[in-house]
Amino acid sequence: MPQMVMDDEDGELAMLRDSVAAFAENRPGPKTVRALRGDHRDMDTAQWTEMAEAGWLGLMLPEELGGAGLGIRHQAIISEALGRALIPSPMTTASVLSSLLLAAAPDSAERSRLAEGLIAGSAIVVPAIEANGHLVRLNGRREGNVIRLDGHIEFVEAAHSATDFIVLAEVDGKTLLLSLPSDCTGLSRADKEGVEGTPLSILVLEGCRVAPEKCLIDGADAKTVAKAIDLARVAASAELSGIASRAFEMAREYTVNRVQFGKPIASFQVIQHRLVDLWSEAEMAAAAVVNAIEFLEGEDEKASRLAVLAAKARASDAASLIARRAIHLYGAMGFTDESDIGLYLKRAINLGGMLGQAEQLRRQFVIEERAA
Amino acid sequence: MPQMVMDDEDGELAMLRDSVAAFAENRPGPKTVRALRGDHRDMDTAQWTEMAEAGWLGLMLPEELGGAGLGIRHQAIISEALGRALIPSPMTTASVLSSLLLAAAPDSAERSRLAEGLIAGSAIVVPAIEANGHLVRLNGRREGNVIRLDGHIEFVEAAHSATDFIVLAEVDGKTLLLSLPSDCTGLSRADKEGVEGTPLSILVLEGCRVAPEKCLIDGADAKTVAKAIDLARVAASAELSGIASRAFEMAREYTVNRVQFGKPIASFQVIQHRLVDLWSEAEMAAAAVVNAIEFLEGEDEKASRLAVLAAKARASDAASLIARRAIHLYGAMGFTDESDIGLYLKRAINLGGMLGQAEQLRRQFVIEERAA
Amino acid sequence: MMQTDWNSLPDEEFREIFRDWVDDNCPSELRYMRKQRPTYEEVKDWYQALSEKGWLSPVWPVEHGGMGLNPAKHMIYVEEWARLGCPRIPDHGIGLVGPLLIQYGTAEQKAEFLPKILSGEHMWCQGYSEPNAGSDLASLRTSAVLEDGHFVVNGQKIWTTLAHCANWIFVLVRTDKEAKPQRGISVLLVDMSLPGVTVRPIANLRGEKDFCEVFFDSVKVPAHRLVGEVNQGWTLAKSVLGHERIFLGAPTRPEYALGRLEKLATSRGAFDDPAFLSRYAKLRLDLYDLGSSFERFAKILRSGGELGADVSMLKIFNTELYQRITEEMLMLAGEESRYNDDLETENGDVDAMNLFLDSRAPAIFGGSNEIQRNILAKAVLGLPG
Amino acid sequence: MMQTDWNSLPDEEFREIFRDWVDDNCPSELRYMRKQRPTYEEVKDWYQALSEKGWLSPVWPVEHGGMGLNPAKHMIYVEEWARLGCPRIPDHGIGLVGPLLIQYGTAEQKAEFLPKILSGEHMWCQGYSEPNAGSDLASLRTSAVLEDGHFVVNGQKIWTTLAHCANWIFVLVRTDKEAKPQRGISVLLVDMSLPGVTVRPIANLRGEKDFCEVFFDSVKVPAHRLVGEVNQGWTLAKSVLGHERIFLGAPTRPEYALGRLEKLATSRGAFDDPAFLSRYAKLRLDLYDLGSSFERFAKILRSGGELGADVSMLKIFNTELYQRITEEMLMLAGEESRYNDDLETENGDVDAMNLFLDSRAPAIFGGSNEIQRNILAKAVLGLPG
Repeated sequence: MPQMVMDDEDGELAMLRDSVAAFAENRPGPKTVRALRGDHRDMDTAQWTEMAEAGWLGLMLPEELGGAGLGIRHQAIISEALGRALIPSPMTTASVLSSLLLAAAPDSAERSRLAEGLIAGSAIVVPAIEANGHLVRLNGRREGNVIRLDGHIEFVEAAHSATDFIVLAEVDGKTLLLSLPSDCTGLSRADKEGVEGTPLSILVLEGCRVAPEKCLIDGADAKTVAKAIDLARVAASAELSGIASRAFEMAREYTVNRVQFGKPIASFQVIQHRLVDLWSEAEMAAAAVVNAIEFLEGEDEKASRLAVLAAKARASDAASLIARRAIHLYGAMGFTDESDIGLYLKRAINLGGMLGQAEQLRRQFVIEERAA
Repeated sequence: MPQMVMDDEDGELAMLRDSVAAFAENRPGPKTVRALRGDHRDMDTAQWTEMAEAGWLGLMLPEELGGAGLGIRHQAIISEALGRALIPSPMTTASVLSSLLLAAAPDSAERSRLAEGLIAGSAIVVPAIEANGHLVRLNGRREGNVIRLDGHIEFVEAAHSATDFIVLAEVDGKTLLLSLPSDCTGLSRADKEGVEGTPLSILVLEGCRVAPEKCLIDGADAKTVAKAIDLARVAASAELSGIASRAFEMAREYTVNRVQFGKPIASFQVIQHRLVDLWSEAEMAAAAVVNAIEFLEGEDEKASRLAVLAAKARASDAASLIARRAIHLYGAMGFTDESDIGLYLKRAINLGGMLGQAEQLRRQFVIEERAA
Repeated sequence: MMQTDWNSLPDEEFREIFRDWVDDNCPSELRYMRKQRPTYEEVKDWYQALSEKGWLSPVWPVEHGGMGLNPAKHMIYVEEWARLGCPRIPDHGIGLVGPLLIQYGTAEQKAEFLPKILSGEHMWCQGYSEPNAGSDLASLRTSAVLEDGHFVVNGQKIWTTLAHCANWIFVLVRTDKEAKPQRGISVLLVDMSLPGVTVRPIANLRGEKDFCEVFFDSVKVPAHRLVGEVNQGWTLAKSVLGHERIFLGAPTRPEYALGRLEKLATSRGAFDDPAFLSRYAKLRLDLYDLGSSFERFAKILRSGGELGADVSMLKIFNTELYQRITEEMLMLAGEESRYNDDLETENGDVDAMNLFLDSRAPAIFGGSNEIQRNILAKAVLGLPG
Repeated sequence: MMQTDWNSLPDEEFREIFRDWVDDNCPSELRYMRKQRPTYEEVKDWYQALSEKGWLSPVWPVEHGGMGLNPAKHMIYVEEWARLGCPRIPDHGIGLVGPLLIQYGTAEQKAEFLPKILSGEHMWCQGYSEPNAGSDLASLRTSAVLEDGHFVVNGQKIWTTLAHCANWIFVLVRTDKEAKPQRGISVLLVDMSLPGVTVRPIANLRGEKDFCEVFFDSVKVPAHRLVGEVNQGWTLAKSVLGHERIFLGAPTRPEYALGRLEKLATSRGAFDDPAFLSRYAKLRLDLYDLGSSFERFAKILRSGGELGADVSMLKIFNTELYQRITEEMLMLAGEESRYNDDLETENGDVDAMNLFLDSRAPAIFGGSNEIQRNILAKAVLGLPG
């Protein structure tokens, strides 16, 4: 029942929501999650192509790049719906963040190529510019015409499937945003198993050589990149909010149907109050994301920034808390791998840990607010 | 129902407990608290004399000083019982801490005089050596034979009624423990209203001159003083544990008797579980104090120290938490001044704030434990 | 007394007009009062200023002397009031009796009572709770028996806010003992100077006498003081609340308390302690997010919608956050938490203990948070049993 | 096999003897296993070493091949076991079946089964829970009908720990459908190789297959496999737990988890962050104080007393603390919380996610914490209704 409530006069948002729900009906998220995990695959590329066909990829790319030119409001609706349905995909990074980085770049052939591929689903463009809530800049050095890159970046999703990475490099005291082919010589990958059972990679660059036309932004403004990350945070928050809402609903449904001592366990007052608190948390998360969206659509940069930090912190904590409590309410069934609720918890942890953790973001909020 | 459980083969502890209960029957604690508060008095000196007659003052003073020479185990039983009955007195400071400081001092006429008065209740000997969990050393300077003292000490209980203060002073790089007559020239007092409605004072010393025979310890060892404070902390913890236990019982009794929607509110599952948690907290507090007592009776100094910090932290938090929650369970009645439960909360806060606050003591515990 | 169609103004224009006037006219010595519930005598100047301006009653229709604000404008009214630190005025007449009479009163009742509320001549209090009917209003026992054109009232009310400063009380009374518990209740308007009415103030944890017991000993209330139909009082009493339930969730108190916490923390250098910063950040963000959720409901009102039972989530979060903030304040205060007196800082005193004790109340009053959760479980989540 | 009157030794002497032998004989590669419930095959060497020494069964009387330890000595046994990081062995036979048979079994049953538990030939599992009888055992439905000297068993058990590695199961079955729910239950010993017994392992959150479903399809169990009287199974099943309930409250898991948290924190420099230090301190002191409370109950056992229902407070605190510690571990891990893999430190890996997921279980199993609170409310606090 909880979901983001936003004005939707022409019904566009509802349509987007429905389109994800229809998609999910034929491709149940938990089933995909289990399949990926079983095969140690990092993403479902076939589904990614279908998402491209549905028009969900590069939604926020401007029209001149072939995108839909839609805003974070529309993206958030899709992300929320994906979260509810637990459809696994690198949407936040390989669609939202990549799109915003490309949108921020000046016109170039490489940019057009990537944008086109991203929208079509034919290029899987994975940004690898951030870890632990902070930007990661590789060491770059000009060698004649080419740029030599060294360094490593942790926590990269979809690194197996990626066709291109987007990276930041420090070259001669300037920050460059670069496109990096995934088959670049000198680029290697070390995998860890992520909480969802799919790989999370560390990219290791040893003397990668990149042609000058791969440079997307020569002198990237930290603020521009930060803004892109903030919007990606809102997408992640919306997905987390969807997870929170659905996990609450599952807890509600399970406890309403589960009979113990001759009564549904949802009729016990302790369970009822706990459900009320979880519902309230899910509602708070949804409202926090809406708040961030509305500030981002306005003019006040500082207010937007704070609203984003708040939304990501709230949605991360709510999703994880609700899924944890839901597992407990499921009883022994919640502790089985067969039950989907555990998958919701694992995804909540995965998304909660990316682009800055709740506690870190809260402290950041207060520091930035007080710096006024 | 929760209380400290300790071996009591000869029934001594039970007798002490009963004697306090009998005392409380004729002098109900809440009534005394209200009377003191109404008159802005800092203590009930008549009751203090009765406590002396009961043999409770200077209980831990060694027999050669005329004391009972009993240990912290016996003191804790009295303090716990005083806490339960909410009998207000400066027991922790003006009996326990003073006794221990006097016990640590070498033989002297002044020491004997104070010990004798303390035991009889005729001298009210108030230690003013600590604030905010730390020792406070006054500035001392020798002027010929006498010692001149300057400085101030906050949070002094029973400063109106005190006949003598015990203070620490830094004189020529050495720490002295001194006795200070309350009518000393240059000694003044600023009062604040404490949470229980009785005064808490700031002692201000401006050129107080103290005769050399008032020096109780010339070169006081910080460890000796710290040990005295630790024992006082256990007394305070026991009193807090008594408050916690009684506040839990009051919450239990009130909710068992209060009928709403045709049932005692203690029959609602949410209330039941809350009561279980409060009961558990009270039990934990009692066990923590017992643990500290047992370590103090052993040989391991570091283990004792940690156990004391843990006990004070646990008992402070438990008493305050239980009283707060009890007020809520009382409903509107809990928010009235007529109900005694509010008095329990206020005393819990008062004792919880003295000799180091829970959070501070917990951090101290970890720092000292890890320093090993 | 100038009257305007306030609702036709753009929100921001109305906000500016209202704020400017309030800022000019609310006496500075009444701003940011320590007391949550001052008496009429204490805030009389401000009451009268509002009354003269015609701004005392934001929601009453214009024809009755109110501003006739729609919910959106009313929100602005409340927001600016809070932002400027204006004191709460005794508002039972304005907030409860007025709407009750406007909806259910006879023409005579309206003519008699509404002007006297606006003038400050009548101070009202609210006789709902009884000693054995706290959260459970349906079991109330104060009785009214119709005899010779009078209701004879016997019984006792409790937690009657500011009854000792009021001259009129509207009471829920049982007029039919045979009916089911929630039926058989009526609303009476009672002149407190009638023989048989006794008021006993009750001090609260902070030592203030905000609320009272009111005793009725064969008080003879003329029959025309009945509001609406006999035995329909329960429905009446519930219906007057309307959109104002949202204000139980307005983050006013936690906001004020967090400001005080920040002041104290700044003064004590606590922002240099990451442990404090971390706990403060949690509270700050909870307050911030409460604001976002409040805004969600406010938006519904602004767009002309009606609030559902779900709005109660704000009240729960709000009142529990208020408690957590004041608990943190005592923790920050260190040994100063032992003081009743306000704590000194370079920028004025901080009433830590006052707020801590005050924060015990809102989670209890206005329907305890347990009752709120019961209602949400049933009415919003649709849980069984 | 040497036998000694262990109970006559001073506690510390016993402790030393036991610890030294365990330290010498428990294979180092089995210490501090990641797995909470290893199978017999995985810990066979350790099982057999204990068996040969005669130390496999601490509580069984000496005449049955146990050590006959009193509760005080048993506590030492368990403490040292935990301190040395020895793995849990499959212990349903030793901990449950043995005591059951010793108390209620026939001479033949004792002679047949006890030696085979000690030798490791029989691995037992416990058939209590059913899909619709989780916390509510009284509603169990697996039926057993006596026909021609056999009980014919039909039904399903679930959450049967290590059933896929067991060859015998003791099951609660309903032998009288007419009786009140808690009556009419019996205990049967069932050879799992009998036709009609099927086992299906269930993976848990950590991907491990600790527990199983066990299906009974007209399984013919010889009548002499009944333990005790027919229809008295409920009483039997409850009575064997005895003083061992205290071990549900033993702080073993939170202790282990806090050690891991400390290791990770040291490696990440988190102790320099007062915000972490403050949260760590709370957890550390909760663990420390749980130890003090555990000690309180242990003292009762040591002095020959019996434990009351109040000992359940330990189980609640213990299992919730375990969760809080592992939640803090994920917070400390930062973005590394996204890993299933163990986290690397200079002093060995820390299994953060493994512990976090494992900590979900103890609050559910062994009687959920809600059930425990219900029992405490009634049995200890004497609350009404």
